[in-house]
Amino acid sequence: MHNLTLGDELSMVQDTVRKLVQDVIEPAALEHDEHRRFHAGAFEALAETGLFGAAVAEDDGGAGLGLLSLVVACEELGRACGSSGRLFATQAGTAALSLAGLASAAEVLESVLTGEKLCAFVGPEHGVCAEVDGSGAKLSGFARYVTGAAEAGVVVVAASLGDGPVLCVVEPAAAEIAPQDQGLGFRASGPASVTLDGAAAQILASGDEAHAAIARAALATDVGAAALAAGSAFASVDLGRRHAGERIAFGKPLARQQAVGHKLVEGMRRAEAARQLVYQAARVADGGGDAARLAALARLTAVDAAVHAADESIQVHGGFGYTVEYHVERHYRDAKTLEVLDGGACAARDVLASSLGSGA
Amino acid sequence: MHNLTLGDELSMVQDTVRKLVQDVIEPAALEHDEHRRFHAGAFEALAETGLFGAAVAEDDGGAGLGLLSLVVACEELGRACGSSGRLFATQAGTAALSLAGLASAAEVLESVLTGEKLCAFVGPEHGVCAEVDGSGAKLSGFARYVTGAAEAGVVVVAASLGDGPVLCVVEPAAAEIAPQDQGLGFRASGPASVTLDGAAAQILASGDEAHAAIARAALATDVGAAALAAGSAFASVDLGRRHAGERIAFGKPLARQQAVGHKLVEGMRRAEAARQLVYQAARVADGGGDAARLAALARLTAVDAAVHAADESIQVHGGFGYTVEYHVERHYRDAKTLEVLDGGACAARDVLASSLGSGA
Amino acid sequence: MTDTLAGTTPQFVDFQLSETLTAFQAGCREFAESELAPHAAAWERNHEFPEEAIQKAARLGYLRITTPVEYGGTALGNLASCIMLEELNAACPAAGVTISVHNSLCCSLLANWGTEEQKRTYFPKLVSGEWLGAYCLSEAGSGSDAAALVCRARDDGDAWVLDGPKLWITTGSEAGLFLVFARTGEDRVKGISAFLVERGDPGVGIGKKERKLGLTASPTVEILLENVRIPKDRLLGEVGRGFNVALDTLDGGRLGIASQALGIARAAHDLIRDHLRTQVDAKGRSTAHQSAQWELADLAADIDACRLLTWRAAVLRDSKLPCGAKASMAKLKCSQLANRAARAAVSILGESGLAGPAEKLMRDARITEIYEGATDIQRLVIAREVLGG
Amino acid sequence: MTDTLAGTTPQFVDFQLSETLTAFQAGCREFAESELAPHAAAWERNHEFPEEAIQKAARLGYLRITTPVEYGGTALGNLASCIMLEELNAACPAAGVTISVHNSLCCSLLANWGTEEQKRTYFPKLVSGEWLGAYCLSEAGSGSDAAALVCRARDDGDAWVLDGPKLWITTGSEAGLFLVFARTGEDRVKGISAFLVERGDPGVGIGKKERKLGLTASPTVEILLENVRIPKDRLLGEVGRGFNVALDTLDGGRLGIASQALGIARAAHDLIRDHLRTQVDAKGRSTAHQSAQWELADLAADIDACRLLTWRAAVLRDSKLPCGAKASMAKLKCSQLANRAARAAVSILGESGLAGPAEKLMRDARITEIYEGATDIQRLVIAREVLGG
Repeated sequence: MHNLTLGDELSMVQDTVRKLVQDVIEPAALEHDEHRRFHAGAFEALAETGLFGAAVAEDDGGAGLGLLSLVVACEELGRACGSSGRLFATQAGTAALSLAGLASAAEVLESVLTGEKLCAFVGPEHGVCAEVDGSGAKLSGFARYVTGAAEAGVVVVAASLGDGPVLCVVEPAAAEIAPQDQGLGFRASGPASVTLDGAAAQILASGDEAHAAIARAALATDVGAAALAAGSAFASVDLGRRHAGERIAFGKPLARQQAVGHKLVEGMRRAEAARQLVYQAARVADGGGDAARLAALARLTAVDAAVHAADESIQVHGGFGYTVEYHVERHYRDAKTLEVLDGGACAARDVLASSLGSGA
Repeated sequence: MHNLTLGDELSMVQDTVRKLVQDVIEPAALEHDEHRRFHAGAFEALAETGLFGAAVAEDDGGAGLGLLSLVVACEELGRACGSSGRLFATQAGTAALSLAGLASAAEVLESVLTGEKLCAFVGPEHGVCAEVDGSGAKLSGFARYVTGAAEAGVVVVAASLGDGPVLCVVEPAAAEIAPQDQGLGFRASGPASVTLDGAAAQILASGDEAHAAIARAALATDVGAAALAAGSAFASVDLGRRHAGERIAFGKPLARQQAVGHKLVEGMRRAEAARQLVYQAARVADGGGDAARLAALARLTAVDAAVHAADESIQVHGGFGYTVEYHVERHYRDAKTLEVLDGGACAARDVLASSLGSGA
Repeated sequence: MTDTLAGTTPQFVDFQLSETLTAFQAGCREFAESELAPHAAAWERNHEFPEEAIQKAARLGYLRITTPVEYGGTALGNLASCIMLEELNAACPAAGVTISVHNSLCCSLLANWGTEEQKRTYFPKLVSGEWLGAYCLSEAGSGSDAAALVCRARDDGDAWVLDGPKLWITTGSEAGLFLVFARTGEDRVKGISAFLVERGDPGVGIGKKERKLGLTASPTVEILLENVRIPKDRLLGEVGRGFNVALDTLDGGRLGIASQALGIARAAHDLIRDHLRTQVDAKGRSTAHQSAQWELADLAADIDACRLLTWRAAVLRDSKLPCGAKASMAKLKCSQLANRAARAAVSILGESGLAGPAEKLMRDARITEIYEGATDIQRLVIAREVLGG
Repeated sequence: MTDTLAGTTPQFVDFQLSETLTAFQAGCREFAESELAPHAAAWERNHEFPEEAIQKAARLGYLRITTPVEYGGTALGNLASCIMLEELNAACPAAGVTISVHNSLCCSLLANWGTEEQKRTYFPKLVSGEWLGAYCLSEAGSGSDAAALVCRARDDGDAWVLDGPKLWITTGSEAGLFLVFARTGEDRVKGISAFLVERGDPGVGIGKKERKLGLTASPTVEILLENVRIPKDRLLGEVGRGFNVALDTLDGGRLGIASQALGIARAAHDLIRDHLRTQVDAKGRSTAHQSAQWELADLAADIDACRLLTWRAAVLRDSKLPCGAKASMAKLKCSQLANRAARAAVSILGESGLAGPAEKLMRDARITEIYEGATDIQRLVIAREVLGG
């Protein structure tokens, strides 16, 4: 039904990702997650599709398909593998869109769009501080559970320099990167802590330009996360529905228990609400509007939906749901992780509360 | 922000309703509700705008603006006065759209579109039975809390005749109509019970034609209810925000309590999700797609949002919220009433559960 | 029923009420079912204060339950009070709150802070129900933030002169005695004193009556105090201790509303249960929707849990142990539950729930999360205790 | 600690534990904090069964708590068991479930259904911890619907021959004694019998080990039974009464998991509390987010309420009173609370909650809503009781 509103190009994006998911990503998702092993194959395959540039303007070397393309791709990835999805959202969304349009970032951007380098992004919520150092800067700060950092070829950092923001790029070797392989979710995404102890950095943007770049990153991060979570929520509902249709208890399929049906409906309801919000956020942004508020609402809605749908799907699965083979426990962990990353849901609510009145 | 996606005609609908709300409906909403008095002025003023035909095709004597026009109008009405909104949604949505396109209903339809007659609608959930009686039918059954029935000039009934559906029209005099003036919500909408004890009726449609007419009514009912509820949810958030901005407690505005801000954000989040769902449902329907599932999801989401937002807004208002002058208690009652009417949320979930798999 | 239960023999052993309390509970329920339940809807519809029923309650001793024996009370204590209030409120929350305010806000303060003369003067009228008590703390500008009150009490030599309106006074239009908190100094907290004001004192008037979502048979009014001149001996407690007097009511008041909420929740649960019991097939098996049965099960569990929370706090209070956070837990959880249960009753009863007892429960329940400390205030109390701050 | 508490003197008076139980609780907490808490994360990471700690627990008598005194048990009863399990599970749910299954599923069934000879044979090994007990009811096709089991027990003259795999057996790979439910007839319910199977019986094998979201230090395995030939006297109870034997574990098992969930919820609450306590300004005032403080307050109230529900059911069971619906209420509410509390801990601790004790609690908690009767099964039990069906 949703395809009614997707044009040819976005449908192609969807088809491309679906095929990749089917052939490369989904079959290996469980194994990489269970062994907390970076899913390099997924990243490489995604790089080959060229989709890291889908949302970037043509002038900046991208395909110019807007945030909607990020939404379409992330929803598909979120259905199958949160780790690959989170890597994609960071590379094609957060990193690519923050860098796009910055004259001094052209080289880094190209390595991001081609996938030559995996880009980790340290957001402003980590409070990294910059000091001017010659023509560059020195960065100090600490960030936990940074997606892809364990495997990064380049690290982009949103830092503050005095009162203002700066966007910097750091070589991984200049930072102390410690893989966090005991974490809750996105276990195949190479999460790591990043310690910056006077690390040498190149300043890509400062002042208004940095402010805008960081805002683009934040928007893309929220939209990507919301789409991943919406996809995850739909996947949890689908897994639950399939199990409930097959599993017989008390002489009939589980699905015919009203309580089971209602659980699945509630998951679907929330997933659909999240999807509509994230599509609207992307449409508004692509139309030139300010979509920050809608994107934040979409993310909150989608992450709640994903945690809820996975939780209920586990319950529908019974004991099976507690085991890794049925995938829903992975959705449960990844969804909850998405709630915490990038500053977390509480901070997002604070921001929305302070701007109450600008919306509606 | 939303107006970005409204065309000129829908913006005109919105402006018309807004003006009417401001001049006629809102100033009198509290009083009519409190005294459980039918809000005749609102109905007449709405009739004069010609908007009862907004969603009806031009061939059928309407303005051809589609369900989106119903959504736009109902959201505005829902912000101000649930009773007027519910009357409008029944007249311009449920009744008008069920009748539109039925050759034998042309006369009734005209009286509905002009507002010459207020039309009450007894939906299929009441299980009214029809028997053929000469060229017409006799109807037997009982329906509670039918919107507008106490003031109806005509009653349309979705009944069953043997195995199949029929759509009938009954003169109010042929039914036993008892005003229900002690009910929870929509107190100014003339709710009444309708007893049909072999009441003489004209059959407007039967078989597939009736099935389609009743499906149109159901879709319009859900879309209208969802839009009313979304509007109500936004209104509750707005009322709470205004109060929290003005009310000082412990030396600062209530709005600066994090818990208060988060309550309002959560209300806004749910309201926005509901709005996006109902707009999408209307867009899909207006594009010729099957929107029943989306409309049902939208209604569930919107009604939950409205009940929740009113509940939290009452809490933000403290003791003030428990009194009628602050309006939120009325939103609380009306929203909950909307959850129960037209078959109720539980039945909607049953239908969605039985069709799981057709969506997503 | 005249023996003092509190602090002597155990009231609650191995999760069973003592025999005395079990019998007391049965008596309360009988009164509620025969004298309140049949009339509650009509009182509500007509916005009619249930005066006669309150007088009957007085004759059964329900208006003297927190009053010491030496002043004509039964001093049954907090657990008995909670038991009684659950029963009364399950039938009629308007009567319930009237009695709760009378006992836990008015009589218990007089007992704890009054002079011997004040007690001898007022208790005879209060325990007999001749006078009902009202509690005048809130003002237009001070709700949760009670210390923000501005009503003035001026020392005029041989008298105090009180001036300034009080808002949201439960039973205000029906009461004979008002506990009034007024400002005797500038200090936000230490500038507040408490006074005993009689209905007949010149300058006392009834202002605006609130038009409310529910509890319409319990009048909530503005009390106008216009240069009300009262003798010096009407001061309750010491000058500047008014806020302490007010704080002294918190736990008892919260337990009263927790019990009210519990009664409402139970009534909603029973409505749902009775509705579902009618849904059986020819073999007597339930055909009730699973979703409705599950909701009923959840409510049953929560009602039991909330009752245990409430009774625990009451027993602690009867034992003179600190129970502030525990009373807040009871108020917090019971009031939320009452609202959830009443809304569930409306949903499950469907269109027949829109005009009948379910919708009244939903409207009545809503106030329990607001008065006697709104939900967030209860959370604040609990969080402070847990964090040790 | 060897005196029997159950059914003699009151255990719980005016919401206070008896002195004996208060001391017992302190002992359990000390053991949990010193012997379990420091190692729980490593056991979990390495999927390592905490064998040594379980042996220490055995030496403290924790594996004999439901066993009659005449067979070497302490027979402390259900309330004591709940107190103990809350403490152990707050530190290590893997150890907690091992001990819960051993006591409430294995030892209590042997006590209730075993012959004198069976008790004399097995209790010495069980109370000492030499053998751990496992409970083999579930199969691939029968979870909540236990009566759908297909594992066969064939009467072969002087022996029973058991055949068919059992799934999701807690402690299966570590146990010495298995209570096995198998089909001896076609009747869905009356065709089930219970048997005592030893780890060393030929044909008993350990199958697939489950890879789980949490509780990774508690092995959950398939138990393969391939033509396992056991003497006739290994039948537990009578032929065809197996389902009754299984039902007999319900209340005890549910109270065990309710207590496990309570321990997890409390651990999550304590994590949040300790985290927020670090957030103070220079004057020592809390700077913790209001939203986090409110969550903490809600959890504190719910934990108290859930504990009271659990203890009530345990005391009823100790008094040999019906407690089925009340045990289900405890299991229902505690398991939901454990999940909510653990998720809240992850949210409030933020990125530091993603890799540390909070996320482990979240993963461990999830099973409590599933095993020993999934949430909807508890609702079914309660609804039936309320509706009287």
